[in-house]
Amino acid sequence: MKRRHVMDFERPLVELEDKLAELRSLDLAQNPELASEVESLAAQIDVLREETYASLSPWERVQVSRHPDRPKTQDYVAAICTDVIELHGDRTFGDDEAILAALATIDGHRVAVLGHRKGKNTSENIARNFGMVHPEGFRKAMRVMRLAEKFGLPLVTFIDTPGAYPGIEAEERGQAWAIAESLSLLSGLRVPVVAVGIGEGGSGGALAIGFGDRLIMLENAYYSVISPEACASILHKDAGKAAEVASCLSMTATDLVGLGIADEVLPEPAGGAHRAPEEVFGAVRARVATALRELGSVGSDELQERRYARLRAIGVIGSDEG
Amino acid sequence: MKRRHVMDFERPLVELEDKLAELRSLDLAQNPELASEVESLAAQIDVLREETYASLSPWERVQVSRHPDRPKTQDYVAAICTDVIELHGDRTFGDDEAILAALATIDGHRVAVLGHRKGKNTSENIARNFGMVHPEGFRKAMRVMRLAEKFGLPLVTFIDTPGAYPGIEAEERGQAWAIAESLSLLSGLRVPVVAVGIGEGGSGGALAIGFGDRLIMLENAYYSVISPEACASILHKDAGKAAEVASCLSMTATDLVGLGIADEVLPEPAGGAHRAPEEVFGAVRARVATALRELGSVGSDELQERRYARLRAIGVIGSDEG
Amino acid sequence: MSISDWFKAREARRYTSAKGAPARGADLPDGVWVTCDSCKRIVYDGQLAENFRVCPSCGHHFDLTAHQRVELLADPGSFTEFDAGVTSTDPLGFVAAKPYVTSLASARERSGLPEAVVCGRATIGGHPVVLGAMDFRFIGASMGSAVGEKVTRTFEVALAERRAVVLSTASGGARMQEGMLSLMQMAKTSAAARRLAEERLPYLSVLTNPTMGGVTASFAVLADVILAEPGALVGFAGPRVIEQTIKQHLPKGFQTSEFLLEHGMVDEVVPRGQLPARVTLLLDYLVRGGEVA
Amino acid sequence: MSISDWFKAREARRYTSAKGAPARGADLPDGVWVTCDSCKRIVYDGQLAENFRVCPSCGHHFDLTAHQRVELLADPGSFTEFDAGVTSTDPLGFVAAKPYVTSLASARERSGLPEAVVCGRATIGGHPVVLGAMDFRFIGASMGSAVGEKVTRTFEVALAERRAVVLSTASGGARMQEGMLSLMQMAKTSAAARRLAEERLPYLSVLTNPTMGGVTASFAVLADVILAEPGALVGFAGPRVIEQTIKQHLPKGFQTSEFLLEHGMVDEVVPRGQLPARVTLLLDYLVRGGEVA
Ligand SMILES: [Zn+2]
Ligand SMILES: [Zn+2]
Repeated sequence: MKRRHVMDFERPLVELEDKLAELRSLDLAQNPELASEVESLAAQIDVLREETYASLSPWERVQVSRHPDRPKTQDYVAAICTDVIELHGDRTFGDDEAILAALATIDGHRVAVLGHRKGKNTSENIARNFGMVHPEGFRKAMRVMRLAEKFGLPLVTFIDTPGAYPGIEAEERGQAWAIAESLSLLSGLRVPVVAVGIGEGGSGGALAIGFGDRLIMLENAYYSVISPEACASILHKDAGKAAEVASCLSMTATDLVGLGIADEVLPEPAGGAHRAPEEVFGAVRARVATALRELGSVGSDELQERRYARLRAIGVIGSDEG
Repeated sequence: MKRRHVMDFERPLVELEDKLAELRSLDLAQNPELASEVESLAAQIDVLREETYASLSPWERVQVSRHPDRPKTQDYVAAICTDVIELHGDRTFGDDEAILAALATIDGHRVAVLGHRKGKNTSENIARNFGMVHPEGFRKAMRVMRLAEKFGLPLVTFIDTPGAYPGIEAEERGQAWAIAESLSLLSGLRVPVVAVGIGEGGSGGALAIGFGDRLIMLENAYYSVISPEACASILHKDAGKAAEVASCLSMTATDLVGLGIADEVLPEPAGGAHRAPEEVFGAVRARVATALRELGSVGSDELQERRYARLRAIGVIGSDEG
Repeated sequence: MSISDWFKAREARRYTSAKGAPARGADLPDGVWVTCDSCKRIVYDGQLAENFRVCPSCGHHFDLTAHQRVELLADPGSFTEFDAGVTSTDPLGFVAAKPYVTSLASARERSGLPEAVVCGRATIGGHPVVLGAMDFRFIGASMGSAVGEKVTRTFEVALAERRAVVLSTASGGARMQEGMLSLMQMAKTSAAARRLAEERLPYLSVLTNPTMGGVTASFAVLADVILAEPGALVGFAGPRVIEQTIKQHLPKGFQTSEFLLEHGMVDEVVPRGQLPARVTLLLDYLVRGGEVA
Repeated sequence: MSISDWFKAREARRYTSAKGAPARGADLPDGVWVTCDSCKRIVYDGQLAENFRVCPSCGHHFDLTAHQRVELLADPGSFTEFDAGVTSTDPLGFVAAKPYVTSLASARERSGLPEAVVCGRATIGGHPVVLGAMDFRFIGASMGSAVGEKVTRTFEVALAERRAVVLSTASGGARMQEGMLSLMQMAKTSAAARRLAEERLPYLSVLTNPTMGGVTASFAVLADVILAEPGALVGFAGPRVIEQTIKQHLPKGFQTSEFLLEHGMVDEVVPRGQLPARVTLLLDYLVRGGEVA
């Protein structure tokens, strides 16, 4: 059996759940009292879970966003898209599996889909570099953005990466150039762009495909200028202070709405998206479809103006101007 | 002293020239008769050279086009351009030295320049891969084509390559894709394009930057669908029959004008361009400047239509149509 | 079109589609056995025909003729050829080893085709397209003036009639017997493909075994989405030329469709049986765009 | 502007340009000696100043302040700063190790600048431009809301007034103390750069030591022509992060300008003394385009 991934903060909860499972596996027919106790325990657990997940700290949310069982881009595509055709390659160097690119249909809307793609096991994660994209991945994404624009297909992106890969070859092949060009292209794309933060939103590698006319954030997805660990090791010289730093970085879904960067927080079931993925898929499908419907009625010049204005407004500055 | 490169067909001529040089190095003050003989020999040599070069076979012209002393793209740029700024890199993989890309001024015309770049010695030739371009070279060229188009700079290209490099890495990085995209881009470029065949015009690697609104061919430059050697080894299973095949391939400057592909043949001095490069530079500068002036007055829509019509007309077909 | 529909359609057309000569090994009466080039097993030809000429043992894709390609891709009865009369001449009077005119004559006789590409109007999954298919039996489906002209017209007809283009490619490269006239067809076809692209009309290419040289390096890879059949050899320089240049053997699988997929050059490797459905679905996306279904 | 003109102009402005604090080592009276970071030789500061702050022994390019950059590039007397009042606040109330407000205050004090970038109208070789220069002394010239806003306005002013943009970059990356507000400046500045490009107005960037992270991965490399100073460190991920990830030492010269040139990422590595002439000549080409001289 696959070893379960238990996050620190949910350990008490998981211990109770295990106990409950054990009790439920017993034959309680002869013991109706115990049976009612079991149900009472179950109810207590539900309350505890609700409470735990209602008040997660930013750092705890980061843990949830990285949970290995958390639904990934490919799960969303499988669940909410039909008629999927995956597209491959950047036409210049390779096919980066850390980016999923496809033509797909969501609730009757024909779209192009882009997403960071993590693996579900070690071998997949090696092939997909744990969702950390190389320049050719961003270039594949750009190719598909241009294709989408050419044929009037709206773009739906799923954000889930620890960050763009920091490696020698990535630098050699122009990681910064690829990200910058993707930002530029995405900012000016003449089709609607709906971005969904489903897990990790690690810095420039996330942003390269991670903004548009709508940004929908799952409750436990994060989006950050830098990973809390890296931030802590720079500012505190101590990666162990990640939890503390996470609270400063304004990186949760709710923070992003507050900053005017994201449009809405999509609630997750208590326990995180992986506890009830179908529920989350349904909600994402509905929200994306709504966004596509709303944006579908906007002309492409107007769409461009609005997207620019949206970006333009982000930032908080002081001013000594007269 | 650098060893001279003597082509087979010019051997008798070179032997006479050597003799003449030897005679001229003698002190002939006491021997006026010999002095007049020397001058007579010089005149004979001139006649022989004229005759030899007036009737070169296609294969002999190929030899001239490959002569190591023949002026190369960088020589033309140095001689006929001012204010040269070389531009580097494809922004995705590397900087292929087999392509020279620059902003430059020719006779007052601000232009972008592209050319295949061979080396002048072994180490240069290794760095420049003997003028055989990899995909990143064509992608550098495309980047500069787009830059030229964006800022309304006409494009001047110099064709001099044995062909695109046939190697594992070139195939891995999409040699065919790079050439095809370059053909497409060049065909639709909204600025004037003047191409000059200065040496070897080897197949797709030449064509990728080797056509436009004008094609000026130096008298001994060739342009061919395949190298005579490769053609001979395919059709005759004998690369030694290259001379014979060269006569079939319609690859000389004159042939190209006859086929409606090139606009004009630019005569070379007897002995080839390397015998009097300044003369050739002057002629190329003048012809390119004239072409730029003529094309400068054409609107960009009209330019596009004419370039398409020009390409469209190339080919000879039979027709059983009613 | 589902695979079983295809079967039915194929059956219906078996005795009516007389135009295209059958592929190598297929010009034998039903009931004859052929040897698979790849696994060397003996395959019943009838079974091969039922299986889109894909070896039932190893999945090797046998060559198809241009008309078999059309039959595979076009909706039944929808294909109308045009420009069948555009043919090669011998503009250079080319003779090396043997006269070009002789090569042309024997190609015509062997293939039953006037030229190496067949082009026409058709529908695929109901979408109006211009469909072109190249036939390797015709001087290696090399591109001379006539092939370049027909491919160019394919793009031009599509542009004029606002159709999509679907091209099934196979080629040894430029047709050297037409010298520079052949090389220039690369620029001409690429220019035509660009005009189609500027009008945002879709172009899909299907790279089949082998697609090399000047055809790969021009219109074949300028498609919006590039599909390739499994195991097809696709590239610019031929393997032998590369081996001679680098003086070493090429890695296994070099220049195959699968190699190209890994190196980012094609969108998908599609087994032949799935091609009609794949092309149809792609056209659904690219023809209709963001229009809500 | 010739080098000797630059000397003269520099002399003329030496005692009038009070706004920008001098670079590290330069805030000493004339006649003081400084040690070269690279060759460790002792250099006379006056000589360094005459030499564009390039070490006369080894060619090492000393850091320049934003105002020294402006002085280097702009035609004498042509620069008029705008938006000097756009400054960083502390929107997140960020405290880690020390409060962001403290970092800001000390950066302001040390650099004498309100923010990490200085922007203004100027002419370069007579061409009207908007010129921006980043100053590494100000929290590593990291990009927060204010830097993002000023860079965005740089592009917008240029667009409105049909000027070219010249940006001299230096940065440690995004300013983490402003969290996601900083990250989004990458998209915002890139969007503004794109608008300039769509109007075909030229944009040149000069990458100086160091330019990393979110600044490299946004507006810095979206220029039409990218120049870099010799030996500048330029990249996305910092060398230490990469070493930690790959668990091995980086090759010598990794992420230097010269490395980037070889890998096709920059157009030219230009020694500082040649920068004004180079930028002028590039503007001649890109501003005037194909107009005959
Ligand atoms: Zn088989
Ligand atoms: Zn030094």
